Amino acid sequence: MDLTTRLRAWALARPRVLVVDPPGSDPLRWAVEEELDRRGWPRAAVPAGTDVLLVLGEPGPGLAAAVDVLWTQVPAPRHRARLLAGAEVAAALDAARAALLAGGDADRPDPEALLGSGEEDGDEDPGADDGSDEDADEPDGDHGGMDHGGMDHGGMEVAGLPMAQTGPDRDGLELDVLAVSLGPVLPAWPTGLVLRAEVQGDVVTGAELSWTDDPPQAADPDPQRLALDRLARLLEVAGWPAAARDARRARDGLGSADPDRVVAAGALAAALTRRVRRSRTLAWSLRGAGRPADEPGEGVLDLVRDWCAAATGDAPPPAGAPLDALAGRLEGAELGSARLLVAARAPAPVPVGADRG
Amino acid sequence: MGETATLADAWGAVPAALVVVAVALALGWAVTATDRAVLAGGGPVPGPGRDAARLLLEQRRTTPAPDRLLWRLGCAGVAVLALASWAVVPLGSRSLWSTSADLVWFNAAEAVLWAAVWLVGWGPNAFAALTGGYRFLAQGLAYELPLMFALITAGLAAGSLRTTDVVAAQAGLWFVVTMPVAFVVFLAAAAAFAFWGPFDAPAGTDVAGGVTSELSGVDRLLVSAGRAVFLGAAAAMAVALFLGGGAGPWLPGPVWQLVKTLAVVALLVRAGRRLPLLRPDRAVEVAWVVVIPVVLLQALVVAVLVLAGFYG
Amino acid sequence: MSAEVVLQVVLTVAAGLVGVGLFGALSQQTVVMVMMGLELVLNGVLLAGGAAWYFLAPGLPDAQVLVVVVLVVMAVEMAMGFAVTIALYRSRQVEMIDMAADLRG
Amino acid sequence: MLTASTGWLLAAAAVLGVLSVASGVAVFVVDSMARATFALLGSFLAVAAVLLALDLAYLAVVTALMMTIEMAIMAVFMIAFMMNPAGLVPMSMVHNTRGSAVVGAGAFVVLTAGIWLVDWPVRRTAVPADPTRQLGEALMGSHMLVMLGIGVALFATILAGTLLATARGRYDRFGPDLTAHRPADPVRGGLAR
Repeated sequence: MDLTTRLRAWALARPRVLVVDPPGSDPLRWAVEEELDRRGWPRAAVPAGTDVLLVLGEPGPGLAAAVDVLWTQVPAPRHRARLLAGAEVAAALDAARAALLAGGDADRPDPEALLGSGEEDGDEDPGADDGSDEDADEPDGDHGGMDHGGMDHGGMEVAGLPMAQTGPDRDGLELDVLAVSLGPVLPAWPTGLVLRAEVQGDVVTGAELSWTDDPPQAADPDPQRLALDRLARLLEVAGWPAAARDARRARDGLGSADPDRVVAAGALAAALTRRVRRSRTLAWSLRGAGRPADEPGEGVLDLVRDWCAAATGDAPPPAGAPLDALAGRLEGAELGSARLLVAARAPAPVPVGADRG
Repeated sequence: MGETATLADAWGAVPAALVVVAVALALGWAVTATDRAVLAGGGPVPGPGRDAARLLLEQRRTTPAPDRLLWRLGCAGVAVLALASWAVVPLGSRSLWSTSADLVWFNAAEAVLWAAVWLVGWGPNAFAALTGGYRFLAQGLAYELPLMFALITAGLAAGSLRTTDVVAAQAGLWFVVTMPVAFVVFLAAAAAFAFWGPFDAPAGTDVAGGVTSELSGVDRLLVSAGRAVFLGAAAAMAVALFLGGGAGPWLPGPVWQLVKTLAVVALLVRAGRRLPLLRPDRAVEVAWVVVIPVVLLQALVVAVLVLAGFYG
Repeated sequence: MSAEVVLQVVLTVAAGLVGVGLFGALSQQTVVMVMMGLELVLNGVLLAGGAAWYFLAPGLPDAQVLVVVVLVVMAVEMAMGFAVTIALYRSRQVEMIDMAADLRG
Repeated sequence: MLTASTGWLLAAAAVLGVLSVASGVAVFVVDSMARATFALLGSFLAVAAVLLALDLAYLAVVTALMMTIEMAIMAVFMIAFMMNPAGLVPMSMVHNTRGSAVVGAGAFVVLTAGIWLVDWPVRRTAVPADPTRQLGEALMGSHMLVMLGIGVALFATILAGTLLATARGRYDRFGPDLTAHRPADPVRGGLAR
């Protein structure tokens, strides 16, 4: 074993893992996350920061196509692995690391060829990115009012990407409207959920939510663990990683076979929810998020409290909102608020197209 | 001050610069390690050194139609400027380089860092990164003035903008005693400029990593190392400006300075990680409407004390 | 003699900046680009002011004060330029000088 | 007779000067607003470096500081008004190029001729030990009037700029009778007003 190999082994000893969990694979993901936390392997948030792409269970065709595109955005050295329900998590992770050390995957396409040039970029599955590149869909607003004289770039394309068009906005300035699609794999969001949005700067002006695939027939996991998991994701989107870590730990502990650990996890969940409920900073920071100024209705902060109640087993988890109603709430929200609201609402998977009315 | 010879004069420019860079990297490593240990909460801590090695092995990826020149410039700029801010941070009783406007130099390095981070967000031509860039601009604009006034307050009491003079002026009393507000504001604003902890919105989870979302390989290494080195520089600067530098009984100056700097790092990381993200659309208004007047009042108090001859 | 050459070189650079800036300010259509041209002219003045202080009268603060004034002029010009651009843009979606010509008298 | 320090200064001024003029030219040559903005910033930073070489540390870093902030804000304006995130669009937005070039070149020639023909005086005083202190004492003492003028001008700029740029006055925010409890802002700030 020469020095380079050893150095490589040392550097890649704790690879960053991007976990893709199709709807219905929550318990499997919890097992993976518990193992990752135990080993101190970081969880990747975006394909750019990923070493191992781990796909859980059986993704539907829509999500599978999205994962293929995601895979092209992962820098080498990299490895892509599948993990089916019932498989040994620790062994799978060890195998993934070994494959990564052995040089990663052979089919290593040049990202320049896949991403950098030309026409096929615009034809990528529009739902298939991580929020990292622009959707190829033309925004359907008319460009009638736009007169830029010599530099009219309406309908122009640069490198296969459409230019943004202008549209009216809340400040009375005709700012550019950009059509983006967020999902189906976004950190701390339900995987498989796609938000097609029109944005001006970071304000969402048009939103449409959909699922990539029909939902599977899945058994319902323990509601308290589910609530802790949703709370962990919500806290992560809210930018409180330390609290999210505690929520994950409590979730993992509750699923343990060791009764002492279960008791400790219950205490941790109680302490965590008390801390979250009492945090003035969180309340101040989230106040008004996801709720229009003069309208009643549950804002993100109320939902955080609902999840806290569910996480200690005192209440059932809040019901997921219908996608259309949720999408309507996103319009006019700042991107961060929109992300928080969807994470807090945790919409349940529904058959594709069933929610469109 | 008679003995304001710089490290560059004392040891030669190249060795002095190498020492300062080594100190900067070591402290940046310490900041990252502390941060991760606090975040891991007793679990295993992924080592920053291992991360750096892995990122060096990693391919640099690209995105459709990036502004590659500005992107790379931004990534390199973050690291270079973080190191540049170390040029005026005193090690012992000397800094690598000394001008008659050290405090403004530190502030200017931050301002240029601001532009570099914006470029990191702009360059990849991607939505999440650009949103992070917007957020960082708003944030930087709001915290720039509090930071400047906090720095100036220390300079005001010392009657000099030279960091070594500020350290020397605290022989009798540490400045933190008379300017606690400036001390806290300085650290908070520095955290905001390093988009770290509760000020992490430009690279937040809600925008999928924001400015860092498209970075891989060397680029990611440069930006994350730049952030850590800058936080370390801010901690060392806080010690020099408010905590008396290397002053202290029994131990030699450099040891005291190291101890204090590590204490500030630990304090900053623990306090910062206790808090959730301060969402910029709410925090920025507070910065403009509350923090700036409060820091100005702090400067006024110090100015009155100077006139009264309090600082000698 | 020697210092004089340095002064002349620096001043020539300043003249170059003024020339380029004038070209830009006169040739560009966009308000923001015109402002960039003006900024370049002022950049040249800034440099000339600094050189004048160092090479001609370092004992007097006047040249330094001049540089400060130039900096402030730049800031004011930029702030007002942006404000006018927003106002124009809001009222008629125009950010080009030619299109704002009907503002004349 | 070129002394060592003068030679060093000459080299620095020449290199940085070429850099600043080249960046200045690039502003009007590159085909992207973002690059134009940062080319201009490059020009400012090069000039700031020359000022640093001329012992004007304070003015140099203040130039870098102010201009960087200005350019970053300018970048946002450009994206908001004329570009979109997709970036690099070839563009040409010039009019009257020839006339402008003649004026620009003419100004340069006239100025340069003056610079090289004038018999510059030789300085009699030495560079002070602390130029920053010299400037500060002048602004707070003999040149106080300048300081006052700057202050008033900046204050007027803040007011005028805000007035021009904002679309909503207090009647929009608090209703026609100014009786609204809370302003009707699209985003509520952090002070819960």
